[in-house]
Amino acid sequence: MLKRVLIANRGEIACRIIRACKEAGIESVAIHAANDSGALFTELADIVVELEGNTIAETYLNSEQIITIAKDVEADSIHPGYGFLSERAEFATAVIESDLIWIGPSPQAIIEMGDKMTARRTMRAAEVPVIPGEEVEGGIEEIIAAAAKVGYPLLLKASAGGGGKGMRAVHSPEDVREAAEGAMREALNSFGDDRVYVERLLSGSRHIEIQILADSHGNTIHLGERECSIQRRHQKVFEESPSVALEPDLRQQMGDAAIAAAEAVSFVGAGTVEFLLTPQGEFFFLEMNTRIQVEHPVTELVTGVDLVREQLRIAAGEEMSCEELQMRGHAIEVRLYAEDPSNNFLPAIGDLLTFIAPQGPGIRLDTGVRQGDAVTPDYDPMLAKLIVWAPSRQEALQRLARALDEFVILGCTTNIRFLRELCDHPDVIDGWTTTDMIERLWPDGWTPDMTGRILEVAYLAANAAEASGYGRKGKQSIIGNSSELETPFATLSRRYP
Amino acid sequence: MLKRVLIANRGEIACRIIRACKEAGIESVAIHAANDSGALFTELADIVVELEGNTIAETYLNSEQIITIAKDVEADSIHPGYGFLSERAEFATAVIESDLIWIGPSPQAIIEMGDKMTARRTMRAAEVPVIPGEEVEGGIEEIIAAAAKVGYPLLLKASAGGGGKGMRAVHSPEDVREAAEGAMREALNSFGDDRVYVERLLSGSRHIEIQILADSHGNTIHLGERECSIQRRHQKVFEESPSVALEPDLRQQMGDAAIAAAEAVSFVGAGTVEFLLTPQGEFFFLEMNTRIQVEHPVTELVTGVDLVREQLRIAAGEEMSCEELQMRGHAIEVRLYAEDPSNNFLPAIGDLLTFIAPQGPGIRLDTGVRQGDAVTPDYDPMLAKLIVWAPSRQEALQRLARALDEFVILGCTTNIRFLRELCDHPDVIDGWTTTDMIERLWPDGWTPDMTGRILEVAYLAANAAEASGYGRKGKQSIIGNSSELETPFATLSRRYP
Amino acid sequence: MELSYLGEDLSGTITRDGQLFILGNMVAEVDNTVWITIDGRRQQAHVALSKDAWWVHFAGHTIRLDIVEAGFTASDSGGGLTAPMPGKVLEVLVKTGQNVTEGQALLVLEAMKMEHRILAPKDGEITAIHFNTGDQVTGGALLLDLQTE
Amino acid sequence: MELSYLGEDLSGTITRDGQLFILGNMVAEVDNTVWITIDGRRQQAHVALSKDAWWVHFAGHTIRLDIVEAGFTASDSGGGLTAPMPGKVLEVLVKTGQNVTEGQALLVLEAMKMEHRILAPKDGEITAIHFNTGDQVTGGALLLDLQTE
Repeated sequence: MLKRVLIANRGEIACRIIRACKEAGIESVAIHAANDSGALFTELADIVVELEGNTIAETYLNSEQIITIAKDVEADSIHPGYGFLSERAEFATAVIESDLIWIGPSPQAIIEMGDKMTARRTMRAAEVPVIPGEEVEGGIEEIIAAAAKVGYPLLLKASAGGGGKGMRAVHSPEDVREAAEGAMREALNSFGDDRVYVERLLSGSRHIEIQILADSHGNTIHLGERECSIQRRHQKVFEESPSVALEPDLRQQMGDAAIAAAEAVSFVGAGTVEFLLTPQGEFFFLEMNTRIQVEHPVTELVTGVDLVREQLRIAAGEEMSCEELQMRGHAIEVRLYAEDPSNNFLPAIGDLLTFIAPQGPGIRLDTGVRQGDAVTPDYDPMLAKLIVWAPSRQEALQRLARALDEFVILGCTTNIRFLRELCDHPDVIDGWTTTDMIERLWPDGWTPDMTGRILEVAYLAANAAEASGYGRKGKQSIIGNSSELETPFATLSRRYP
Repeated sequence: MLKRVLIANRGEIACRIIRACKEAGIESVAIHAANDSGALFTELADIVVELEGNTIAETYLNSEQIITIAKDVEADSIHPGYGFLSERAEFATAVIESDLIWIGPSPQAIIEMGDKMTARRTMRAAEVPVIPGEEVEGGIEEIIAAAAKVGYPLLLKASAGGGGKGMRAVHSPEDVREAAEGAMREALNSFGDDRVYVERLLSGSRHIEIQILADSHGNTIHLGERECSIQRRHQKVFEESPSVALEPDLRQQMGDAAIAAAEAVSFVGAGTVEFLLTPQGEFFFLEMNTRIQVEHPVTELVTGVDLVREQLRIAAGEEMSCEELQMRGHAIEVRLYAEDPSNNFLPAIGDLLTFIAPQGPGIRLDTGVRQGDAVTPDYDPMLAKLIVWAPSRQEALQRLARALDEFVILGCTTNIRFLRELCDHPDVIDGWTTTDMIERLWPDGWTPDMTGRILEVAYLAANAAEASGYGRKGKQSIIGNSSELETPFATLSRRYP
Repeated sequence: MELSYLGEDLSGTITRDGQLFILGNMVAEVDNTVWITIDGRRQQAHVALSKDAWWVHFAGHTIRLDIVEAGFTASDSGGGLTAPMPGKVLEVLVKTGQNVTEGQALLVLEAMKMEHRILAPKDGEITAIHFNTGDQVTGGALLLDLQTE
Repeated sequence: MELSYLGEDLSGTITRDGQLFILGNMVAEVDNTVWITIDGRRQQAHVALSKDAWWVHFAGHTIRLDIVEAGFTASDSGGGLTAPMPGKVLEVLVKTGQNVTEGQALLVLEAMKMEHRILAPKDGEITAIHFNTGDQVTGGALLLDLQTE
């Protein structure tokens, strides 16, 4: 069994892993940049070490420093979470060469799947269908040439990419150069690798992914699917299991394809094989994530498997403890972002003056923050994940709506109301969920469905609170004369597409 | 479908029912006594009406006022929760006669099961085994005579009773008179009925109960068992499903007996048939609760059935939506009481200055309170229920321990630490859970397992906080000279058995 | 108190009667929290005060009301384009004196690991640019001036 | 500051070094919360101040430290028996002048719908009874006086 795990991550996933360690009787080590001092994950961990350095490259991406700390505190293993170093084969290699256990698949598997272009080639060899497109070796001109071959609309994707970074949808040839430059620059900034390739944009498709678990005793299983079609900026916001689009037959086929993909790279650990499912019922390999995923709780609630705990077992060389696949009910996860959905999902910052989570049946909250924390522009704006389970999809949507109504976050703009309206949308209720859904439903951008009555209530509440000295130390009033302030906030009604 | 439900209850169960209504698209009406103004359940409800009156009899037990309010606000139904009016047949009758839907079984079923002595007779007729004992018609002398027949140790129980009220364990004849007087007085105060009967005290037994669900279309099913053996003052504190003591065979037998019991009174709705299971494997009918129970979430997590939502369906005349019984994993509920377990579980009061609930996988919190609320002596000291689910019993105990460690309540003494230590106790881990467990493990009372180091930390933390002006408006110091204060708190180390 | 929502001024006459605040047929009370009574139904509102705004949560909606202080005038007809949040200027796409059309990209900002393009809200002329490529900007910083017709 | 835990006085010399408070090999810092460093490991403590006590949560334990104010003396050797919480006196089981033995029930109190028996902490004589059956008592109210040897 593992004894002391260093978590090379932050935020909600660090909390998730620390909790799994606690439950397994394993000590946890949190590392954090100076600007994460006092964050929730540092409160939960058994041992906390501050990283030197200011940038992400100097802290959470600093392999050398992290491994040195792991040795210093006598950790026996490293869990990378998702993002950051989780899919860097060199880091996995360095961890293993430092006599630490790497809680993840082999560096070789990471390399074969981590580079999206290599993965496409490997999958083609394993006869798993891939999206029509072109791998590109070269720069901007080669990309433009490949784009012409693939045809429009198309997607430019960073070969080293993930999480929507370095990705651009292009609808006509005249936009391709600017888009390719932006994608390459973002890819370089995010991954240190500016290679970009081209895929056909399969409109109206669903994003279906299969959870894989494999141990070192030769067992590779799949744990059913997640549908993550609802996305904005190519990042998932709403994830569910099971998918309304999968009958047992298709689930079986896609599960088998996912197992084949994993076995093609001798995969060990928890991973996800992502597919696009077209309206015609064809599915294409998109990529494999060789790590735990943001949306893993959806699978946990439906299958009853504790994926992170299984990762710890598998890394220790034990057999996974899963019994036969038993999917029950329906789970949905929504990602709570500090962002303004009425302003093209522009990230927001602020202080979490109030943070009241919903409670009661069927609710799970995986949060990296709590009341009193500040939301800064230093990291990804995802604050927390709210996951609900209910016996049926309809009841899960109703529960999610109830939970989002209860969720109170004041002091920072979030996408809660946007998510809440999704729950009621006929297309969501009917399961007509596709990757271009948000553009389809709100081609001119989303604005909250708010009656004038609500604004009047807010105006009255704010004035009453102000006049009563609510929320202030001592009673005082700052009521001024009529006129307006030119502040950054006056720009809130502007759009930055 | 129901349109508007009045909830004739308060606290966490009112919150639970309101949430189920919201999810089902039904409006909810909260009623509350003046001293519950602003309570969480009044925040969650769609419509809130304050009850007139000061005592519980004038408010939450005031059938007439409650029905008048229901008609006034045009509710179409009343959900009684547990406790209060939930098992008062006259109330159910009055509700039905006012053309409101009663969310519960028929008044006749309540009468037949609600009076414990009648229930014993009905069960005997239905050939369900009952605990050896004597029904008593008469007063103190008849009780004493019956006690002599039953033999010691024995239990005195209020015939109208429940929740440990009007119950006394008696171990020798010289104590029986004072105990009977106390039981009768408590029964009269709590239920307006001082009839007390006698049962043999079956030491070393387990409390096993079977959840029943029956609709008006003739379907009666059981949803497996809950084991609620760990009790203090005859009130459950730790409830789990499944029970380590039940093999599929015995589960089947007890499930069949429970269905027989329910069908004997033409039961419709959600109910629980309670049994004692002796170390020899015999089981005896204890009582049937004709309402939703405090510990119902344990069954919900293991079976995936939403019991309260099913109650709403059944009351509307629909068929229950449950599929075949599918028990998965293990769930445990602990009841968080405002009480001092190191002082014989004496109820405590105080302000919830800090109330931070645990988060993450497998955690459910059904709370009636939140940070900022005051805990008063007006009502039952149960603050909240923490329920965990995990794939196995061992993992559930580990998860519960983790969650309790995360739970921070400051400003009011609670039993959190007591519950936390239960998770680690070898007898709990081994499943040697019996109704006399707490007396067996801590015959001289429980005291926290706290190192001197923890006290030193607390002393340092308090002094540092004080000197820094933490938690005060403005910085000031109230550090006085050495000496002591005679306050109620100086009595905290005394015991009031 | 003057408040605005997404730049729109809010107003309405609120009267006070002891502990009660009245606006039309709505009544507010404040104790540990704020209670709003509409048509006889009393509901809780969560409120919090940040540096520049009152935040209100009511009936599942979260509303941010910016506090409008005395002595300032809004410049709807043009003026400054401010950074929506702290970040780094990746690219300046226009020059001083350049005429731009509504929707044209003026500047690319990197914040929270994403690129954001600042667009011209109206047709006009760029009269000043306050930052260069690579500069760090704070939230609310004036990036460039746009003179509109 | 003088603090007691379950009636036992706590003490120890705490020194202050800037923002740090030191007790033995433990160091505390206070910002938005309280941080305790022991053997190089920094852990968070949650603290809150109520009217009469500091509450501390640390490593899964909750500790209530009563604030001991100047000018009072504990009366361990006897004195008042106080109501542990507000309630109603159901029954007074002793008379003034009566000798009682340790553990003897003196009075029955009803609070939170349960009966609680107040027992004699030591042998002694009842010198005063301050309430009668049916009286409401507040938490901390002196119920009766017990003179011990």
